[in-house]
This record gives sequence, structure tokens and C-alpha cells, in this order.
Amino acid sequence: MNEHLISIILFTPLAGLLVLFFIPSSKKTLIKTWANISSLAGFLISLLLLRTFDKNYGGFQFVERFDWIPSLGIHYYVGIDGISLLMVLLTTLIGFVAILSSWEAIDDRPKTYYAMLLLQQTGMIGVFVSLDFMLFYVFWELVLVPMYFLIGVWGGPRRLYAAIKFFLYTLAGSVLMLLGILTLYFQHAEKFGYYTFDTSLLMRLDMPLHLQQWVFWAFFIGFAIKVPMFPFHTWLPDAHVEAPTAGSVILAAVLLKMGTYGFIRFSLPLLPKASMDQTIVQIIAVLSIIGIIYGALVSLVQQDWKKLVAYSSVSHLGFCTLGIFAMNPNGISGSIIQQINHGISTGMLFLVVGVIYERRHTRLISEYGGLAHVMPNYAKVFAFAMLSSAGMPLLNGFVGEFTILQGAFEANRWWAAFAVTGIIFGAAYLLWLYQRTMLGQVCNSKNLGLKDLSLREWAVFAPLIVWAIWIGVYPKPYFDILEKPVAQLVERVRPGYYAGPQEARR
Amino acid sequence: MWLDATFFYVFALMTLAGAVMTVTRNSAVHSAIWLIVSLLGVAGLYLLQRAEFLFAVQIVLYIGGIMVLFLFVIMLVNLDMAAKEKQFNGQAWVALACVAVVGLELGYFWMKGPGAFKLAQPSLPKAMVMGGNTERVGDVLFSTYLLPFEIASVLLLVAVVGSVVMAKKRI
Amino acid sequence: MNFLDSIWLIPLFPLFGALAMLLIGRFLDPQAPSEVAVSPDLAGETRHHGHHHSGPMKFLVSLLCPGMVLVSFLFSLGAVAQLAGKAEKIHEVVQFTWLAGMPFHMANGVIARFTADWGFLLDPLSSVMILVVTGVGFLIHVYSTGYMAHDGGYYRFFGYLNLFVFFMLMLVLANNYALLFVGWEGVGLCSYLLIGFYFHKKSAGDAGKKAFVVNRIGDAGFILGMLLMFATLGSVRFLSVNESLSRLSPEATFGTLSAMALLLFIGATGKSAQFPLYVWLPDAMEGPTPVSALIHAATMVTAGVYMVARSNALFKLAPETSMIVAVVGAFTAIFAASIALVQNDIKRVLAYSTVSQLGYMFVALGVGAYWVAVFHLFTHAFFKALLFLGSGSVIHAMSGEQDMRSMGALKDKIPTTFRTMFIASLAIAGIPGLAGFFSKDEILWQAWSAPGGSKTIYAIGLITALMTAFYMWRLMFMTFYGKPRMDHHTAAHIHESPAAMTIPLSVLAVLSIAGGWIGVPKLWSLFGDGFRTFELWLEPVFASEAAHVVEEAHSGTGTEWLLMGLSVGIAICGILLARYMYLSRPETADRVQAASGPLYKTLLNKWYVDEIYDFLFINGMSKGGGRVMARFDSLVVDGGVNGAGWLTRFSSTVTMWWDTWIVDGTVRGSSFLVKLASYPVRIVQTGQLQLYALAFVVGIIAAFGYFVTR
Amino acid sequence: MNPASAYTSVDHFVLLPAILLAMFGCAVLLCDIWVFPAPKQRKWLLLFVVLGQAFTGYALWQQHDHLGLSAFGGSLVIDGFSLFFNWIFLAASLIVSVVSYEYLEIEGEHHGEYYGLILLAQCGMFFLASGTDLITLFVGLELMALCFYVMVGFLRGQKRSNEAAMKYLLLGAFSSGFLAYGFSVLYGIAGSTKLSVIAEQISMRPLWDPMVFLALATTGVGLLFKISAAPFHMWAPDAYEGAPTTVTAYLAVASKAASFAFLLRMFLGPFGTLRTAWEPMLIAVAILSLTVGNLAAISQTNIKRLLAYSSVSHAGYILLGLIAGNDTGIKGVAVYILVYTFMNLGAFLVVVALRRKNIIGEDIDDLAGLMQKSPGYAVLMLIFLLSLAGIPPTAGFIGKYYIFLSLVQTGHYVLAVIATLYVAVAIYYYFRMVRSMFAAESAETAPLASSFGLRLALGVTGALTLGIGLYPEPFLRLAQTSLGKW
Amino acid sequence: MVPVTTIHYLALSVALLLIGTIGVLTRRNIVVILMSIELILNAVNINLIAFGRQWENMAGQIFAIFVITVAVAEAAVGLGILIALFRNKETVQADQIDLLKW
Repeated sequence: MNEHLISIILFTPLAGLLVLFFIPSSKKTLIKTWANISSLAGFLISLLLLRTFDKNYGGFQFVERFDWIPSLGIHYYVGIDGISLLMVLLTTLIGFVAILSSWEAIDDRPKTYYAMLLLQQTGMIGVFVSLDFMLFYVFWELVLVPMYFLIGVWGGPRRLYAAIKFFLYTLAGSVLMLLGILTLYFQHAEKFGYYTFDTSLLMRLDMPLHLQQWVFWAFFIGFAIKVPMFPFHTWLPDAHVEAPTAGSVILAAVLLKMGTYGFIRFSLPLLPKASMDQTIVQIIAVLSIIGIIYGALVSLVQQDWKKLVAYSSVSHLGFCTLGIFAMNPNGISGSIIQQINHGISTGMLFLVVGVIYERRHTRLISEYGGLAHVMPNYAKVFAFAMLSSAGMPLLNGFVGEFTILQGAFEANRWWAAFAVTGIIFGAAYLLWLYQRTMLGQVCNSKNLGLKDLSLREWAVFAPLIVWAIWIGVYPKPYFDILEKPVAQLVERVRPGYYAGPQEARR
Repeated sequence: MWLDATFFYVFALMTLAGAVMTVTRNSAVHSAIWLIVSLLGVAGLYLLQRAEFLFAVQIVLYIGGIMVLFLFVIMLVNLDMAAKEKQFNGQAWVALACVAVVGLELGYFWMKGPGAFKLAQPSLPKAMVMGGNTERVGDVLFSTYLLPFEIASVLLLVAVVGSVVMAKKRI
Repeated sequence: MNFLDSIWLIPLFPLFGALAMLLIGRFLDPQAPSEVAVSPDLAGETRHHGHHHSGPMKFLVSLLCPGMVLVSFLFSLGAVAQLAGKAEKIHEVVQFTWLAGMPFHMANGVIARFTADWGFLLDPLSSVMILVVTGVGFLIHVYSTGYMAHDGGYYRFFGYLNLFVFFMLMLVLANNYALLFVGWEGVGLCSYLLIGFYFHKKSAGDAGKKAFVVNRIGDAGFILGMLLMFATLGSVRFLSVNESLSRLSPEATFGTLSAMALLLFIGATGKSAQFPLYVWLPDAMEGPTPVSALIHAATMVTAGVYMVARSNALFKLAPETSMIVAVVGAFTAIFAASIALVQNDIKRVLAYSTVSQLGYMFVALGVGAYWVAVFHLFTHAFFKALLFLGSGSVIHAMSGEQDMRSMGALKDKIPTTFRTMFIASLAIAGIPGLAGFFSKDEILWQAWSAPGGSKTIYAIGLITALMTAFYMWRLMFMTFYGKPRMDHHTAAHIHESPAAMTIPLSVLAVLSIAGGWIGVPKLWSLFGDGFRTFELWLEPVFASEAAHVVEEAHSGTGTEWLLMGLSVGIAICGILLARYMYLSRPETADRVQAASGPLYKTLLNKWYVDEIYDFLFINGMSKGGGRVMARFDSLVVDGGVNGAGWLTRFSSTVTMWWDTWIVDGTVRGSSFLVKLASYPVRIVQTGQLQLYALAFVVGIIAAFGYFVTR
Repeated sequence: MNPASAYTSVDHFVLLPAILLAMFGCAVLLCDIWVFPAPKQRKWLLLFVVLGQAFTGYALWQQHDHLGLSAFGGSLVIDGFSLFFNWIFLAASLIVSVVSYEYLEIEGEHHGEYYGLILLAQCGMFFLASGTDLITLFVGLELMALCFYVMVGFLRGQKRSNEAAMKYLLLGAFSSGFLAYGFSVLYGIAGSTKLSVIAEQISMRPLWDPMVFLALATTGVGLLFKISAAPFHMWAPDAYEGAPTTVTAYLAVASKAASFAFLLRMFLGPFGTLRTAWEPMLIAVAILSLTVGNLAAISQTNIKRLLAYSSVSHAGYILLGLIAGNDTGIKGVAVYILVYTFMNLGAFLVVVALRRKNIIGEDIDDLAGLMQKSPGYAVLMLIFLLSLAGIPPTAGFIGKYYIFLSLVQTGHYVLAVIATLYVAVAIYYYFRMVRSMFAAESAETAPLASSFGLRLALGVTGALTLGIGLYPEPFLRLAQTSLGKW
Repeated sequence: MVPVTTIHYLALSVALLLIGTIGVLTRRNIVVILMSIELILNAVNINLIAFGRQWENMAGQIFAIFVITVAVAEAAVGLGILIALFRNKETVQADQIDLLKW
């Protein structure tokens, strides 16, 4: 059980998918039920990881390693450390939530729809657990396809444009990334005489700086497009706006994290010199800060509810990347926590949009107003999501942002100074959105008869709410889980960081 | 010696003139006739090169066979209206230019290394010590080149079947 | 029982109340606000229209929520009593580690971890605060049961109110800046919720948002200050901060400390509505009056004062920052007071007066008289809360009318309200014997005498005092005296408020009188130390003050008497002037207005501050011209965020433009180009087989040519 | 007479597959006339074909143990190379003939000759794969070509088919004229038609010898024409579009593979020493093919034509492998050809399925709504298209991967980047199809053609396309053994 | 007068090749195009024979025989297709068959 736990988690959705194939398309309820069951099962199984996960051990756990294509040095090599553990849990939970959320929303070709969701689930988990670079790449690409369809088939009016844009953007990036990977691959072959994609082996070769920079930029493009960082972000709003609710939830909550995760798992440890290269760090930090402010500003003028949330993720992800390239324990761990938080809160925000979209089939903010009168519970949930996203203390958002700010402050005080403005704007656009949609009078008669949250929708929100509060009030366990892996990472990038006089007092 | 040369030039002239005519005549029939001329010239060259068997083949198979086939087709698809239309397509001049360029390039090749092309002096006929040309051809054809010979048979079969399939109204 | 170790319970009671309300409240108080909010013509105050029958369940609500606050008040009393009994007046309780950061390289290269406990600190300062918060809070809760009785969302109101008390207690009880920040943000949130309580009113929503966002600007400063503090001192826990500050040689980290202090002060200006971030407070009056009383007079707005007082050790080491604090405070005081002179909305007068009183407190902080600041905070909590509640009662009686010009001659109709407000006005005006006198006069004296102080600041303070007396009594005369100016319909309605409202008024009135007597000036030596409890009580917190007190003893007592007299005189002048202009010779008021036309208008329009923003928004833009601008203009008219709003709008519009046209454009463009490129390639394929053959030949030419040109 | 004349058992053993193919070909033709003339009985002809392939397969299997055997005085050999390709031919023609049955019925041009021609064409391919003598190769090539001329024009009633056949024939003959000219020059150089002799003769001459170069250029051009590499590709789109879809599939897969076998024989054999001379030419051709193929495909509306252009670009990719020329590269070529065979066949088979009574079903719009109509086909098509685009975990990725690998190994970074960029372009047009399959609504609701043969074929191709992608190890070994020797 | 060497033959064959090419490229009449192709193949044959004479082995002649065979076969099939085409399109002009393009 335990030694194959990762594989089990990885392939549970796939198994569900296989069974799904044998359910006739006509039995829609059965299909939905089954999809929900299998995703829930996936989540529950992933919880088993916590039982035996040893947070005092920095290396990878639950490791499985078999030859896959030996002649190319490709292995089926999976395992998790604290970082991937959190990511996997996030993925499984969000996957379940997303599937549950689309019970009523999707009635057109549900079989294919859920098949896509499950396939995507496997892909995403795969990205987070694979330690072989080619395996990683395969999963990375695998994720694209279902998302392409989710957007392109079940999406909004401009879905095709959005889908193709999403696909081309990310694909272009990942192809460049592949070149980078291959470079490492060859370097390793030159140095050690045999080809391998095993990251733990690739770790051994320290390439000259210029080469590292080259590879770093190749990776950077791939990851930055996924994140998305500032100049590469324009696929995001379109994709989000056009995607079905579940699609945007997964996109925001998990897919974007693949990019940041890529930075943490591959760019930094594999290319330590380049990662510490000042020009690179400066550029990325500046891009991140631009992203933070820019995303917030643009959200401020959005007329489309979903687009606003989409741009807000640009801003939030800016925090994450900034934290990573602060290159110190606080920055990195904060970034990881913030990724989880963003998954939770932005996921909730998109679900909130989805709930109203199901009822009214429009996302224009101007269409709404005074919903708090009609749907008080809905308003409460939205308020909660908004606050957690705006970084209200005692909710998850604050913990992440604050830790990142620590990191940024340590690295360069001005970064922190600029990043903080993001918090201000964050409050601004979210509150304004809230005011325009929830507060005021119900001036649109269409909104009068709207039903409040149904039990299922409560079930969708509940786990996220609980999680948000937990992280906000008692984040220590998460930091404990991250302590060791982050320490290793920092030690690799900045050897001797941990040496030096310790401050005793609290 | 000079006789050889004279014959060569005569046949060469035949060949080229025939070829040019073939390409330039309006009516397909005339082209066919001129083609025959050109082919005869080639046949003559075979003779000069001591390839009597090929000479025979050329006369019989080409001029006998193919030309009949051509003329046959020409009759079948009546070409008189085709003969009235203009004979050269729009790209004729471009094409000529291109071919000229090819010619020039080949000429350059020649300039480049005439040595490369002259392999050995034309050796005098070895007084046909070992039987006539035809025998030798037959010999080699059925021993060393048996395989291509067999393939050729299949090839011809395909040609037959193919032309039938294509030309016959209903199979 | 041991209250000291269970201080962590104190915030939890209100929290419990709040959760109860927000989760199951709707079932206790089944009232769907929707029907009041749908139709625009009911846009006004719903209080009079919300046809709402109170039930037993509702009674439960009005029992539970004030009860919770009462409980924590009693707990606080107990705790404070026990603290008083202790030898060293400080007690810390730590629940668990809340924020546990990773290793961090401090400025001096030492590695520290940012740890913030879920821990509580009870010392004289925080004990004063919790008593004020819970005590006044409780009274206002009681008052609200009467005031909000007919409102929709009764349970919601009390839920928010309790939540506020919870966060406020977190703020004052926290043992480190991070946890303080929790309360800090929390109260901001609650004020947002409560200001926007009548959320069907657009203005309410705007005001709430404005409050929150402006506060956020301050908070940004606060966060940075906190980070800087951690980076230099390696901790954000009050005790260790003070301790390491004492270890620190000021010269060593000179600039850093003042920067730190300044950043924290920026936070304070946001929360305590100091210039230039005061703009949100007047608008905040959109909230129900009890809210204005509790949050925007008594407690929340004083959080900034508390925080600065809390960081006194730091501010002492940063003299120039303290100077800035004093100046800002003084300026705010007179600036706000001047606006208050001419306002006609009763609540706005009080709002601006609050701003100016806060200014006083910051003056005190700036000159280094921390205990005085806290003292004024203490007294101000009483009389300003009283004033607000009183005005609430007036508005209640006037069935929602807030404009003083249509009031008058109410003193017989609503006697209790009148008497209590009378006392409060005397107190704020600084008539000797009432709470306000002691604190304010002490501030003025400190401004004069303290090393950090200066004569100018004193002068400003004095003028402000005059203005204060004037506008307060202008309010009184316009409201309660003269002849009635309201229409008959309202006139018929006027009635004294229910006991639930009047009793708190009376209690607060008593406090406004008695509150001051625990801090009489050192000058009145005949009273003995018993009457200077407040200063002595706070001594351990602002320990180093002792030195200054000593040194201040030998500056002439004569002067102090003189100044005291002067300020009293000033106060009385103000009152008389008001009486003259608004009671005995009402027409003079108009003449004065006419005489000082532009000045008057300027004041009436609050120095055009909001107009300046508007100018930046609209005129500037429309003059700036251009479609982008026009679009953005409309956005602004929609009511954007204030402050750097126009910049925000501008840049965001530009970025949007950049986004859609440049970045996105390149993407589309490239795909378009690719499509375009496909046509020339296709066009070659004309279907002319001889063209194909030609291409073939061209290929050959190329191949040969490659050889030729080689 | 001289010993060469004896037709030895070795000769027989080596030649056996070809003999079987020819025999069964003739048998089919004869039976069509005399034994099973009735339309009902044509299924027996199909049986004959399968039987023939079975025997051929057996013969090939026998040959696996005798690698390196050569016959007819070294004009025919058995090596991994020839066997590898022969298996591909066998698979291709088997699948095609199985599928053709129903298709031809629908087209209304169901004649026994068709099957005969398929077998004889395969016979020609056999010689291309295993011949090592100019004459053998030339005649074999023509044999294959003739069969294809006829098959392309097989729908005699349709203008498009005639036109395609006519164009293909004229251009084919024209190019083979040049090819023959090149051969004659080669003969002139070596005085023999044996590749081995030619190779050594060439290696004795100076590198830039004009005569050698003349031979190289003309031969190369002729061969590039056959593999439809730009700028000699222009026949391909027209022929592909006009031909019966099954034939298009056969043409795109088998004929191309055979031509590549021929090309490799020449460029790695006799011309092997001239790499410096031909590498730049091939680079140019490859880039041009990528450009033309991918760009032209973008705005196509006819699936067959689109696939034709894409096949041009695929030729470009394969050439890149040859250009890289190291072990990985050659291996890559083999893998790519293998993969290409199955994925391309699969794609065309779906198009075959789209052809129904009075529905042409060659337009991209005819794919519209395939997802609702018959998800099975849609998913399969998706797999094939993903593979053609080269997205993991499909077979196409492995192929492209090897090519890129070899390019980077040999330092052709620019080529690598170009190729990569064109992958993105390719994605664009492949996904136009995917999009219409999954997103658009279907115009007509007639069910797709699905004979048992078709479903079987699709199953096999689909399984292989996915299987090679997921677990390529055995196939990589196969490629290793086949082309490893170079 | 100069002795006739192989080079003369090569030159001749090149000339013939070019003429044939011109025919293929320029003539509209498909029948003539086919004839031009025959010319090209003859050029090849001339080469082969010349070289064969040069090397004094039979391979050249044999090759020539096969080239002729191929030429015949191609001509036959080509004409067959031409007939089929003519049946449907009533034309033998090369530039009139352009259904398939772009």
C-alpha cells in the first residue's frame, strides 16, 4: 500500500475514467455520481499520505522508481516532499470540488466532460509528483489537452479563440522548456557518459554560469507562461472568462501552480548559479512586482466579474514568484503557502461566480447589485472568499502574503515596499466588486427570484472555508512540513545560508 | 575513322533535329513522325557504339511498338481541335530561360573538369572475339541480370493491366 | 478565580456572540431585508418603514450580545484588579504559536525567526483600554437595543458589533505587533461592515469601502514598519522589542528607528483619521449612530493612539518622528475644528470634532506626554460617545432628520437627552471640573512645557480649544434652544427615547463628569496622589516619563496657573460667542457668513478637499480630453477609490489598453501572420502540372547552382 | 556458363517474399477474371490478399535469422534495413486492402485488379528496400510507381481521380527520367551498377568532382521527388486529393516509406562519403519542406490535402534525421517512419470512414460534431492528430523527440529551433480539425462507415500509435537493429 | 577531324535531355509531353551506351534495355490514363486540367 501510494493516488482518477467509459452516455446521473465518487475517493486516498509522511525528513518520500524507456534514460520516478505533498493535497481537493460544482452546470455531453476532468486530475497530480524530467514533461503536456477541451467545448461564446490561445501560448512555452531539458540531458551525458532524465542525477552536474543562464531562460519561458508572469499573462483572462466554472477553478487553483512549482522544483535546484545571478533575479522580481500592481490595477476597471478575478490571480501569482526569487526560506515557504491560499481563495471566488452564472448566465457586473438582499448566504460566502483573497488576518491569505513580504523585505526592502501596494489595491478592487454586485438595491428585476445556496453548493464551499480558516489561524503545521525541504532548497541555492549566529529570543 | 565521325554527326543531327521538331510541331501526328526520326537517329548511334541488339530493339520496339501506340491514341482522342489551339503554355519563355540556365550550368561543369568526363580513349572494337553483341547481351541478361529481367516482366504485366483498367470503358 | 491567566477568554465572549448571530442569527430574527431594499423609493433610512415585529427570539438577541460584552467587562475588571495587586504590573499569557516564520537574516546578519504568538499582554495601558472598550462598548450595546429596535437585520447589527468588540480586544490585548495587526485589520473590517450596514444605500457602501481602503493604505505602512522592526530588532513582541531597544545605542540605527516609527505612524494616521488620511471618518457617519459612537469616537479610531503609546519606547528614540507626530496632530486638530465650525449636519460636526480631538491626542504623543494622550483618549471616550449617542437620540426624535438648521427648541421635548448632552458639551469644551478639562488642559500644558513641545503647537491647541467650544455650543444652541424650525409632521413625532437609550446616556454623563478626577494636574497638590492615579498607574508603561516629570516640576508653577486660566477663559469665550451668534442674535450668524463669504464657503466645503479629489478625477480628466480619459472619467464618476484613485484609474485604463492592444495584439498578430504566410505558399500550387515540373527544374538549377557557386 | 547464371537456393530464399507477392498478385488478377467474376465473390479476393500477406510474412520471418545474406551476385540482400521496411510495407498494404473493401463498394469502383495492384506495388517496394543494384532498384521503383499511377486513377469515372493520375504519371515519369540520367552517370563513374562498386569508385574520386556531383544532383532530385520533399512536392497535394482515400493512405505511407528506403540506401551507401556535398542541399530542402508543408496546410479545408501538406512537412522532419546523420539521427529516421506509418494511416482511415454513400466527407467541416455522432472515431482521430502534432504521450512525440535529439547532439541548434517552431504551427492546423470534431455542431447525422475491417484497422493503428508512445522500448530496439549498422 | 569521344555522346545526350525538358515544360498537348519524356529517356540511353562502350561491359546496354522497357510501360499506362481523362474531360491540354489546386 504505502510503497505504491503515490501511484495509487496518481491513477485513481484514471481508473475512474476507465470505468466511466463503460457507462452509457444516456445515464447522466450515473455518470455524474460516478465522477464525484471517484474524485472524492482520490481525495480521501491522498489524505493517507499525511498518516505516514515524515516531516522531519527533507528528502523525497514514497519514492517509486522503475525504468520506463531505459534506452533514453527515462524512468517512472515519482515521490513527494513537503512541497509536493501540499500541492497534491490541493489538487485532489480542488479536483473533487470542481467536479462537484459542475453537477447542474454541465448537462451537455457530461461523459466526455467528466472524462476530461478526471484525465486532467491525473495529469496535474503527475506534474507534482514526478521526479523524472521527461515524466514531468509528459504530464505537463498531458494537462494541456483536457483543459483545451474544457474551454473549447464547454466554454463561453469566444471559447474557441480562448482555447486555441491558451493552447498555443502554453505549448510554445513548454516546447522551449523541452529544449532546456534536453540541454541538461546532454550536459549530463557529456559529463557522466550516459543519458538520464532523473532529476536527482541531473542535480549532480554544475554547469558553467552562461549555460545555466541559457537553460534558465528556456525554463523561465515555459514556467512563466504557465504562472503567468507579467508579459506572458494575456492568455489567462480569456481562458478564465471562457472556461466553464470547474475549468476556471482548476485553472486558477492548480494549473497556474504548475509554473511556480516548476520554478521551485526544477529551476532553482538544477540551476543554482543562474538562479542566484543578480540580473536574472532582478528582472524576475521586477516582473513580479509589475505583475502584482498591474494585475490589481487592471482588475480595478474590469466590467466582467470573472475577468476581474482572473486578473486578480495575475496579481497574486506575482506575490508567489516574488517570494520564490527572494531566494530565502521565508520567501519560498511563503510563496508555497500563498500558492495553496490562492488555490483556495481564488478557487472560491470562481465558484462564487459560477454559482451566480448558473442562475443568471451573465458575468457582467452591471447586471447585478443588491444580491445580498436576495441571497444572504451567498453574500456571506462571497464576503468570506473576498476577505481571504484580500489577505485578511486570521484567514489564509494574510499568512502567505505576510511571509512572502518577510522574504522580499529580507532580499530587498524596496521589493517589499512595492509589493505591499498590491495589498491595498487588492482590497480596493475586491471591495468595489463586492459593492457593485452584493450591496446596493436590487435594481435588476431578473435578480429578484434568485435562489440562495443549495445544499450541494454549501458542500462545495465548506471544505475550502474550513481550510482557509485553518491556515489563517494555525499555519504552523504547514511551516513545519515545509521547513526541511525549503531548508534543503535554500542550502542548495545559497550554500551556508543557515550558518551564522542564531537569534535566541522570540 | 572519319567515317565514324561523319556518321556520328549525321545521326546526332537526325536525333536533335527530330527532337526539336517533335517539340515544336503543332499537330501531334507530325510530332510523332518527327519523334520517329529522332529515335532512328538514336538507333543509329547505338549501331555506331556496337550495340546492334539495342539497335534492333530500338527499331522494333520503339518505332514499331510505341509509335503505333501513340498514333493509335492520337486517332482515338481526336486532336484536330487541340491542333488549332495555341501549342505553348503561358510559362513557355520562363521555362526556356530556366532550361537555358540548366544548360549553362552543365556547360560550367564541363569547363570545370573536362578530365572528369573523358574516362578513356574510345577503344577500337575487339574484333568480336566472343560471339556477336546479341549473344553477349543474351548471356548477361539471363545470368547476371536475371532478377531485373524478371521484375521487368512483372512491370510489363502491370503496364498491361493498368492501361486496360484505365482505357477500357467497363471492366 | 484567576482572571489574569484567563484574559485570553475576554475577547472570546464577544466572538462567541458574534458567531452565534452570524450563523444562526437569521433564525432568531427572521426578517428578510429584501422587501425593503427592492424598490428605489424606499432608499432612505429603513428604520421608519421596516415593518418589523419584535419577538421573543429577538429579545434573546438583545440579551445575548450585550450580555457577552458585559461578561468580558466583568472579566476585565477582575483581571485589572488582580493586576493592580501584582508587584510588577505586567502579565503575559501565551496560547500557542500563531505565525512561525523561517530563518531570516536580520540587518546585522544574525539569523532570527519571525514568531508571533497567540499571546496576550495585560499591563496598565492595555487594562485601561480593555476597560474602556468593554465598558463603553457595553453601554453602547444596551443603547443599540433601543436604537436599532425597528431595524432590519437586527441580529446582523449585533453580530457585527460583537465581532468588533472581539477584534478591538484582540488589538489592545495582543502581546505582539502581528497579533495587534489582526485586531487592527479586524476592526477595520467591522467598521466596513457597520458603516455599510444600510447596504442598500449606495452612499453607505461607498463610505464603507472608502474607510477600508484608506485604512489599508495605513496598514501597508504598518506592515512595512513591522517588517523593518523585525529586521532590525529580531522580534515584534512588545516586551522583547522594548528590551532590545534599551540595549540599542540610538546612534547605531538612528535613521532606521525614525523610519520604523514613521511607518508605524502612517498606520496610525490611517486608523486614527489624521491628516491626510482622515477623509474616511466623516463619510463613516453613514453608519448607524451607535456605530459612530462606539467605533468612530470611543474605541477604534483611538487604536492609532494606543499603538503609538504602546511603541513609546521606540518613539522616544526617534525624536524627529515624534516631532512629525506632534505637527500632524496639531494641524489635524485645527484643520478639522475649523471645518466643524460651519457644518450643519449634527453628526458631521461631531465627526470632525472627533478628528480634531484625535489630533489633540497625537499632539500629546508627539510631545512625549504619552500618559496624557491615553488620559484624553479615556475621557474623550466618555463624552464623545455620549455626544454621539445623544445626537442619535436627537435624530431618533427628529425621525431621521440630521440637519441642525431644521431643529431647535428641543430641550424641553427630550429633557434627558438634552441634559446629558449639555454635560458632555461642557466637558469637551473644557470647563473645569469635567473630564475634558483635565485631559485637554494637561495636553496644552505639556505642549507648552514638555521638551518635545513648542509654543506654536501650544498656540494652535489653544485656538482649537476656542473653536471646539464654539462649534460644540453652536450645535447645542441650534439643536436645543431657539425656536423650532422643523415641519409639523416631524414636530408631532418628537418623543424622548426609550429607557434602553436614556440610561446609557445618563451613565456616560456621570462618567464624563467624574472621569477626569483620576488625573488632576500635579498643580492641584491639595488633592494628593489619589487623584493622580491615572498617571501613576501608567507610569510603568511609560517608565522614562518620570525623568521628564521631575524636570517639569521646576518650570514655573505660575505659568501653568496662567495657561490653565487662559484655556478656561478661551473655552468660555467660545461658548458665549456661540450663544451670541446662534441664540441671542441669530441674524449675526448670517452677517458673519456674508462678511467672511469666501472663508465661510471654504470651511463649509471642508476646505474643498473632496472637491480637490473631484477636480483631479473629473475636470482634470475631461480637460485632459481624449477617449481614454472620457471612459475613465465615467469610471470615476461611478465613484472610485479616493486617495490615489485617479492615478489608479488612469494607469489601469492604460494598462488595459496596453494589454488588449499590444501584448494580446502581438499574439493575435503572429497567428494572423502565420495564416497570411500560408497563402503565398498555396498560391504557387496552381494546379498547372507543368508549373510543378518547372519547380522541379528550378530545384535542379538550385542544386547545380550550389555546385557552381561553391 | 559462368556461375552467376545459376539460380541458387540462396537466391530463391532471398527473393521468396517478392515471388510470393507476385504470385498472389497474378493469382488475384486471374481469379478476378475466371474464378470469382461475380461481385459477391470479391471477398475471396480479399482472402487471397490476406493469405498472400501471411505467406510473405512467414517468408520474411524466416529471413530474420539470415541477416547479411545476399543473392543474385549481390544485387539483392537481406539486412535489418530491408526487413524493417518490408514489415512496414506489409502492415501498410494489409491494412489498406482490408479497409478498401467497403470503401470501393461505396465508391462503386470495386474491381479485383485493385488488390492485384496493391500486391504488385508491394512487390516493387520489396526491391526498393532490399535491392543493392541500380537496375534492380530502378525497375523496382518503376514497378511500384506504375501500380500507383493506376491506383490513383482507379476511380475512372471521376475527373479528379483522372486528373490526379495524369499529373502524378507525367511528373513521376519526368522525375524518373532525371533519376535514370543520374544513374547513367553513376554507371559512367563506376562502370558497374552495383552500389558497392559505385561507392568505392566515388570514394576514389575528388570530393567536388563535377561528374560525381552531376550524378548526385540528378539522382538526389529524383529521389526527393519521390518522397515529396519541397520543392519537388507539388504533385503530392493534387495526387493525394484526387486519389481514392485508401490509395492516398497507401501512397502517403508505403510509397513514401519505400522511397525513403531507396533514398537512405543511396545517401548512406554510395553518397555516404559525399556528406559535405549534400548536407547543405538537404538542409535547404528540409527547411523548405517544413515551411511549405506547414504553412500551406494551415489554410486548407480538404482533409486529404491538408494531410498531404503535413506529410510534406513530415518528410522534412525525417530528412532532418538524415542530416544529423549520427546514430541517434538514423535511428530517429527509422522510428519516425515507423510511427508515421501508423499515425498517418490511422488519420486517413478516419477520412475513409467519413466517406459514405453520397457524402464525400473530405472537408474539415465534415468532421464537425464527430464527438457526439461517434465518440470512438473522434477519440481515435484525436490520438492520431496529437501524434502527428508530436504531443506526448503519443508515438509522434517519440519520433520527433529522436529527431530533435540528434539535431542537438550534432549541434544543429538552428535547425532544432526551426523545427520546434514549426511544431507549434502544426499544432495550429491539426487542432483546427480537433476543434471542429469536438466543438462544432454536426451538419448531417448519417452514421459513419464502419465495416469490421475498418474498425479492426483503426483499432490496430490507434493501439500502436498510443502504445509506441507509452512504451516505445521494443520498437526502439527494432529500429536500432534495423538501421543501427549505419 | 576530331575523333568522336564519349564526351560528344554526353553532350548529345545533354542536348536531348534539355530538349525533352523543354517539351515537358512548354507543350500543352499531353501526348506531346509524353513524347518529350520519351526523348529524355533516350538521352539516358545514349549516356548508357556511351559509357558501356567506354567500360567495355554489357551493363550499360542491359540498363538501356530496361530503360526502354520502362519507357514503354510508362507510355502505355500514360496513354491509358489519358484516354480515361479524355473520356471525362474532353481535353488533352495540360493546362486545362486544374481541378486540383491550392
